[in-house]
Amino acid sequence: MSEVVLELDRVSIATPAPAGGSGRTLVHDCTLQVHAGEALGLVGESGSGKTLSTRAVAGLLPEGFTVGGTIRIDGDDVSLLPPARLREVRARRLGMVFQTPRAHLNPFRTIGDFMTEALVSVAGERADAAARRAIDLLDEVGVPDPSRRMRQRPGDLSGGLLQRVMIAATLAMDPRILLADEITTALDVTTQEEVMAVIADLRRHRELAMLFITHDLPLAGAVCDRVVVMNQGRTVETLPAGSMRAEARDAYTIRLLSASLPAAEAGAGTVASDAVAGVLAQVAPAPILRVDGLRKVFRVPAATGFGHDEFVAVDDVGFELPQGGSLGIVGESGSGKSTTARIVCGLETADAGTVTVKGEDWTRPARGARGRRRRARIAQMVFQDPYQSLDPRQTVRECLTEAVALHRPKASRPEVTARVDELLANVALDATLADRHPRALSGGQRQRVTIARSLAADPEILVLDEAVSALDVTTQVEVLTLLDGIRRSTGVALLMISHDLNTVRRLCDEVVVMRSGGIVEHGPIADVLDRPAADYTKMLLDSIPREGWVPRRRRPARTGALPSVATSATPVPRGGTP
Amino acid sequence: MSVAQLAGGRVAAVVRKAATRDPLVIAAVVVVVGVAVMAVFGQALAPYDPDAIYVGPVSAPPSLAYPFGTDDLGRDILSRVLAGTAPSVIGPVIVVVASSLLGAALGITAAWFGGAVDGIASRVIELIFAIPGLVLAVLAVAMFGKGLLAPTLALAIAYVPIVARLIRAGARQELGKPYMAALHIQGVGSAAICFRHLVPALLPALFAQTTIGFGYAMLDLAAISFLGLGAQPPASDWGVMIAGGQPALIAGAPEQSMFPALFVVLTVLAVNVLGARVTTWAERGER
Amino acid sequence: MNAGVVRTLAGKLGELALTLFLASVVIFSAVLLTPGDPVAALAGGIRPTPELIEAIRAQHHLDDPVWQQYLHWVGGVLTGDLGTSFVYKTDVAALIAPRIGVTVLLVLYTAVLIAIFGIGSGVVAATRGPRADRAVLIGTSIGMAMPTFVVAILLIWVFARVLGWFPVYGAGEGFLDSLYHLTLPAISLAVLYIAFFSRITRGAVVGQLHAEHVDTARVRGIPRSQIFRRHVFLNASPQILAVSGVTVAGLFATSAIAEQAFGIGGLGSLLTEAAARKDLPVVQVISLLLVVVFVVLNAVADIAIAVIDPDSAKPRRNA
Amino acid sequence: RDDASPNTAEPVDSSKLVSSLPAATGEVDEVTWALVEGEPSTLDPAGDYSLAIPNLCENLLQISPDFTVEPGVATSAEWVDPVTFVIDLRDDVAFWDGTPLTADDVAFSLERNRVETSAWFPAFVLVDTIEVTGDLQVTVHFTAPDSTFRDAIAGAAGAVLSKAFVEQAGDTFGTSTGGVMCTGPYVFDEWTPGTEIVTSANPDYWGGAPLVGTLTYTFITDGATLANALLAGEVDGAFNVPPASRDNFAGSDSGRLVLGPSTASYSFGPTNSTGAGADPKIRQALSLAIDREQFIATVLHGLGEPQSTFTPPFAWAGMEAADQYTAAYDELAAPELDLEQAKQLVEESGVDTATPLVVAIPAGAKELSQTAAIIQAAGAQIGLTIEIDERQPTDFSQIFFDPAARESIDFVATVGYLDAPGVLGYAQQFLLPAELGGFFNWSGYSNDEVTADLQTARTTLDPAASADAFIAAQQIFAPDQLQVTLASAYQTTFLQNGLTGVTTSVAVYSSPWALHLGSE
Ligand SMILES: Nc1ncnc2c1ncn2[C@@H]1O[C@H](COP(=O)(O)OP(=O)(O)OP(=O)(O)O)[C@@H](O)[C@H]1O
Ligand SMILES: Nc1ncnc2c1ncn2[C@@H]1O[C@H](COP(=O)(O)OP(=O)(O)OP(=O)(O)O)[C@@H](O)[C@H]1O
Ligand SMILES: [Mg+2]
Ligand SMILES: [Mg+2]
Repeated sequence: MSEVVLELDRVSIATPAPAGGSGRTLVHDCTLQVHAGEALGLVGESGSGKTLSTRAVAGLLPEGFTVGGTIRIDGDDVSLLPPARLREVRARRLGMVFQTPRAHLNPFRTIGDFMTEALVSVAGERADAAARRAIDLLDEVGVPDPSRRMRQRPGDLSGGLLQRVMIAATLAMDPRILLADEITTALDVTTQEEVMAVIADLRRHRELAMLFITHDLPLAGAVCDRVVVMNQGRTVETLPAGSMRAEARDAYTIRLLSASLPAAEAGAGTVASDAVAGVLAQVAPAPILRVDGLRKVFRVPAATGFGHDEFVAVDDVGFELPQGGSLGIVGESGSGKSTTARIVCGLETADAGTVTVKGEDWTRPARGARGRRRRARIAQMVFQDPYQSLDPRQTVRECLTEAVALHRPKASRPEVTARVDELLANVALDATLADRHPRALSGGQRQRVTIARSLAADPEILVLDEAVSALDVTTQVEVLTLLDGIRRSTGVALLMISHDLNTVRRLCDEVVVMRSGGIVEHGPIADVLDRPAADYTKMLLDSIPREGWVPRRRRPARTGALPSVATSATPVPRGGTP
Repeated sequence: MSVAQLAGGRVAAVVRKAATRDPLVIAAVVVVVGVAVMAVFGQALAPYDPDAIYVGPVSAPPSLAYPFGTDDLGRDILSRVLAGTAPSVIGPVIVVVASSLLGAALGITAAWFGGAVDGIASRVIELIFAIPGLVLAVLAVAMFGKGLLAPTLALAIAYVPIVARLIRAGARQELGKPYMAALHIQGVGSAAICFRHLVPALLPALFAQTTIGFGYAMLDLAAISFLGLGAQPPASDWGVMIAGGQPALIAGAPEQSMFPALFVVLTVLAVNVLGARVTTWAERGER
Repeated sequence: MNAGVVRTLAGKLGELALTLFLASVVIFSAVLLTPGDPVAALAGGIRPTPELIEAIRAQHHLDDPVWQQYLHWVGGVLTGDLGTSFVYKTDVAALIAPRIGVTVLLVLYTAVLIAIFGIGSGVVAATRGPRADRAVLIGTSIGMAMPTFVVAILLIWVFARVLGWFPVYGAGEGFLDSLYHLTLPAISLAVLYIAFFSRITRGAVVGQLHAEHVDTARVRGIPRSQIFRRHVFLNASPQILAVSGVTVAGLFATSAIAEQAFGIGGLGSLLTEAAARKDLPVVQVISLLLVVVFVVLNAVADIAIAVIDPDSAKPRRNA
Repeated sequence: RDDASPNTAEPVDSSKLVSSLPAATGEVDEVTWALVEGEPSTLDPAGDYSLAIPNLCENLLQISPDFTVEPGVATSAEWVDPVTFVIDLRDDVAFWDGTPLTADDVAFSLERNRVETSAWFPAFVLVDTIEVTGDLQVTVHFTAPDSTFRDAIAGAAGAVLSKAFVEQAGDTFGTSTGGVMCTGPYVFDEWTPGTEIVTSANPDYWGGAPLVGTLTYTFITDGATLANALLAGEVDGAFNVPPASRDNFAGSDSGRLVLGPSTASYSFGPTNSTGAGADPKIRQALSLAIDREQFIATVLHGLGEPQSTFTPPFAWAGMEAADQYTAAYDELAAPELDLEQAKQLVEESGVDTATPLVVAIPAGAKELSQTAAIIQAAGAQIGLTIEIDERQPTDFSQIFFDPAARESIDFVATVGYLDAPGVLGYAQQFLLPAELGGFFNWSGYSNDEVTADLQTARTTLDPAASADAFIAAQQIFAPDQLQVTLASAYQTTFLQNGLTGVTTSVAVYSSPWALHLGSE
């Protein structure tokens, strides 16, 4: 076997010790080796210690954290190196790329400054030479028009581009190994594919080793040579990527593998289809929700600095949601999915088009609390971030009591309590959690609370805006299963928004594919996902990592009229060409 | 549960929590409570009539009979400091209570309605903000003459934008959170959203700002009295006493200025410490 | 110049003009709201005869409609005719002009002290470990509770009675002598703000020290001092700048306290004196001047922030 | 803290008072003088009082430090018959701009003060006409003899201005932009409002050029600041320095505190013809309730002495009939402390003690604010509630000419002084009916005998006879305490070591006090 560029040997990490005590050990035993030119995947569910271990390698642990065991970079034991030398070793041999490139780039400095900083101050290159090299590197990772980008600041670039800039910058010092911590989690599938393709190219050309951290097993399987599984601060197993399903021995690994949603297995989706078919057979075809020619235009400050530009977020969108049915809206980030959902729920007013619910015109938001309450009994919404969706000052019980009392003003106190308990049971939440505040709950538990709250009104439509995207895979599956169960038992219609096709496939009968505000394709889920008509849908599907998946560069990076930061986690509206 | 109860309950809980963990907070609470007691019972606690002259020798140093000494008219400084607590504290209290209420109302209104309302409210806020508090107070004195009333009201107005900006920003942020949209979708009434969710969310920030504002108001009002524009001698206002003790200070009898000054500093310090801690605890609680 | 800065600049100019206009209306209306007849003040000190009253009313346009009086006043201010002092009976401009210099010098001196010691101690607190942090925290807590005038009289006491290193009266003559004379006043003004800036700086720097982009710089092996300069301090500076405009403008008002305590004939002491003597024309002009200073300094600070942080100029999406 | 108490209030031996310091012999480039009274609103001698004015604008006669009247710009100013007064001028006097002083200028200056709105009008009430009777002679014709006129023109009523300049300057005369044009030993150079007034030696002064090259006045009203400035040597001297800093001054290594005789006195008097203040019994009661020794010790730190009536003894110190006045003064009842009698007087007066009495004081004067506190405490001891109304200088001066401003107050407390010799100044203003010159007779005091005697005293040119008339009146009015006189205050002067030559008595208000200033 070729030489080892990075080795972690029984590494443990502990929090700072309080006076007289010892710190909490967060990582117990992390052992792994990355060979030259190899891509090693590090997988495991959230909180298993992947990030901490990587940060220990890069010397980025928070102050006071202690590291046990041995870390070797290119054979050098980092604990034995003098600080100056260690900094040098890290700077020259490691490249690190982070999950959120926007947060990891100084927003006040230009891309050029970022690219050349290390070249000048660590490698001692002259400024003009460094700038030329930076341009070459940007070009290499496929950043179009690199010399112009050099003068721009991170705020002017999309997330996908920024991630490339990050990668390009790490290449400046010609490192031996790339540490990549969830570098595509915040990107949508198509962008993820782009970035992964760039990395694959680089690794081929430069013989770059990579430690690739992710909780997305299919992705790890597709891009890595070997995969290390981590559980509760320990590395439990190392598997060859290609055959991990077959060779997995550890119970945890097996659970992890089965929890992920295998996309490629056609027919495995639509868990609900049988039941729904049954329901559908009985109901009249009259749709409960009907959306027609919806259009929404936002005014955004013009790029020139003066006046405003119009930005069309939703353009002529129309669909129907049958009673008890389920419709998914998919599309890349910024395609107008959320805006559509918000209009349906009356959080935004459409500029044109109609929203009809049970024959009633809902295009305008309801006036007054009573009107809103009446609509609330028909349509409810669940948001992406469960923590932000709950008032942090209310306990679970207070929150649910408020919701129940609102819709049953005449109910006595015991009746309300009984209903709250029923709701808790509906979402399979332990009653002991009811007196906790949201901060004391896990993400999955929080999302259950928000679902329970939305059920308090006994709605007929449930709008789910990326309701599971923020959760880790295992939890995602739990919540989706829960939603499916609720749908069966209550007959509520689901309008499900997601950029993740697998989620939609799991729950929906029909799907709408959106791009740049408009509808690209529309039809029954099986038709659209298995026999896509539109190129865009095909591309979306191809971008989903699966076994044997090879990321490809499909299109030039977006520099045109599309919103340039559409892929950021928190979209900053911007119109026109930057 | 009313907002006041809610606020009171929360603040009390947070203070309790803070005090048990932090001796500094206990000290601050002791000072604040002490000052409050002095403000209410100061006159009664005073060993001598605070305004009576020649109760002791003139400009005497501290002694058992006159723990803080006497001033240039033979008045007992301790008695005057005690009696001066109420006038020295009431002004700042009025300033912060009035500015907090007005500022919060303005900030919430601006954030809640947005659009033109926000535009107008923001203009008003910017306008008042552009006139420094001291200048507004001095202007008020020039208009209505000396005394504490005009500067107190002027400062109350001058402090409004500080609160309003803070609350407006906080309210906008809070209103932007999905849980507000969730409440809306639920059909919760506007008043309920505002008073049961929005206001409680803003209370810690408001409380912190109130304590900071109290300190600044106290310093500003004392400064106005020091400049001779506020409370007038022979009032036993702390600022007046500090100013009045200056000649004695230069003559080598610092107690006439220094004891009231000490009380100003201690009060502000204690309130600031409390405010800072409550903010920290509230922030930690939120996370 | 980038678009953000241009937009900030244009927006600021508009806001500036509007705020100044509104402020001038507010300040002007002070005369109208003041109880009592301005004639009495204008006649000040002599028994006014009916003819005199008539003359005064005519001379000061007191019989014109209010809006005309306002236009007259604003027009005067814009053309350098600042009105006549009730007390001194001279041109307000003549009263103000010789005093501006010393106040500006005092404020600048104070600002420099604040910048050096406030920002300096904030950086120390943020970067030199928990002990330094604790020490600075205690210092700033006390500093934040120290009224300017208490510091002033303490300094006078110490330097007049004990040390005698610095003068405790007057503004001196010539630049160096003025600096020497203004040292104690500047210190007394600065203490409160040093504490304030120390806190702000510490918060901003700590916030940036843990920012993720600083981690990036660290992995890349950028030297510490360079990281601090180019990534931590630079990024913390908008927060510091944001309070700088307000502070420096506020110093022009609070300088009154130091000027009074140290017997300096500056703008602030003129303002208090004029207020005490109900010399409204003087108070109005100085108030307006301070508002102008405030608005301009704040705009400058905002523009500086926009240069450093182009995003600050962009409205944020709030839903 | 030093062991020696910082609060010395030891009485001063009044025979050690100094009227002036020995004349200087050496030149000094620059002297900075602090004006405690603050910045003048004008340098026009008819407009405001300021200690800067006497060095700039001379009066016709000079008042020497011992308060005797001497020739000055006028070589002689004498009565030639009972209603004719002739003023002869020196022939070597010139204004700063070089134009010689003429009788025209003098007549103009006198006429300028002879208008009803002038503060100096009372001096001219008996004047019939003012006539230029020669290049250097002015003759004043009277409707009746006036025993006070000669002394009056030694004060600011006799200030000499340049006619041409005043007429040309118009409204701006006396202001910082207009300036003044006089004949005094110092020339007005520049007035930076709020900062300083700069004057310089008049090389052509008829009495010889002063030794100080530039005399600059700064304005420091705050007692503590003034003490700092003087002790730190930032300012070379000041009059009326705060008694509160007596010890600091006494202990100074760099300068000295000089005490001189003065006509200044602390007093308070009624402002209305109705209400408790107008009741002599209440005034007597308050007088009996205030301990003068304690007052002098606390407020004046020992730098003053008790005074029995409002006319201060130094007012007549330089007059011919001084002995007569002194004898009569000594016979007056000295103020005493008697709370029992005071309470009884309050009871007798029958006033409603529930209504508070308001005493007005000017804002910012520490001594008067202490005085008010003492009056308040005295009132409390005899069952009277007294409130203090601090008024701004402009509002306060309003009290003296606007009845409306007096309405809400019962007493006004002031420090008064007479800037020129003469005993009638206060008596006329407090006791005569308003139309006869009783400008400050707000309580409506009216006693025909007193009126007649005072009129006689004024219109009798024979000093002894005039004194007799005044003394007769004084015996009647003194017990009524039209002003409750609390104490007379010494003239206080602080001067840096090395400097000398200034006047240190109350004569500074009307004589060129810096004429002999210079180094020792
Ligand atoms: N600064 C910290 N202080 C205390 N605990 C921490 C800190 N950082 C991480 N932890 C804890 O250490 C554990 C491992 O965290 P780590 O971030 O390495 O997980 P991860 O595997 O990267 O998870 P994810 O997939 O969510 O990124 C978690 O339980 C986390 O709560
Ligand atoms: N209030 C607003 N003001 C301006 N632009 C907006 C506003 N709301 C949304 N947009 C823009 O409209 C476009 C569509 O936004 P929307 O949130 O509907 O996208 P999405 O499909 O939900 O994307 P994601 O998957 O990132 O949530 C985006 O480019 C967004 O920046
Ligand atoms: Mg992680
Ligand atoms: Mg969305």
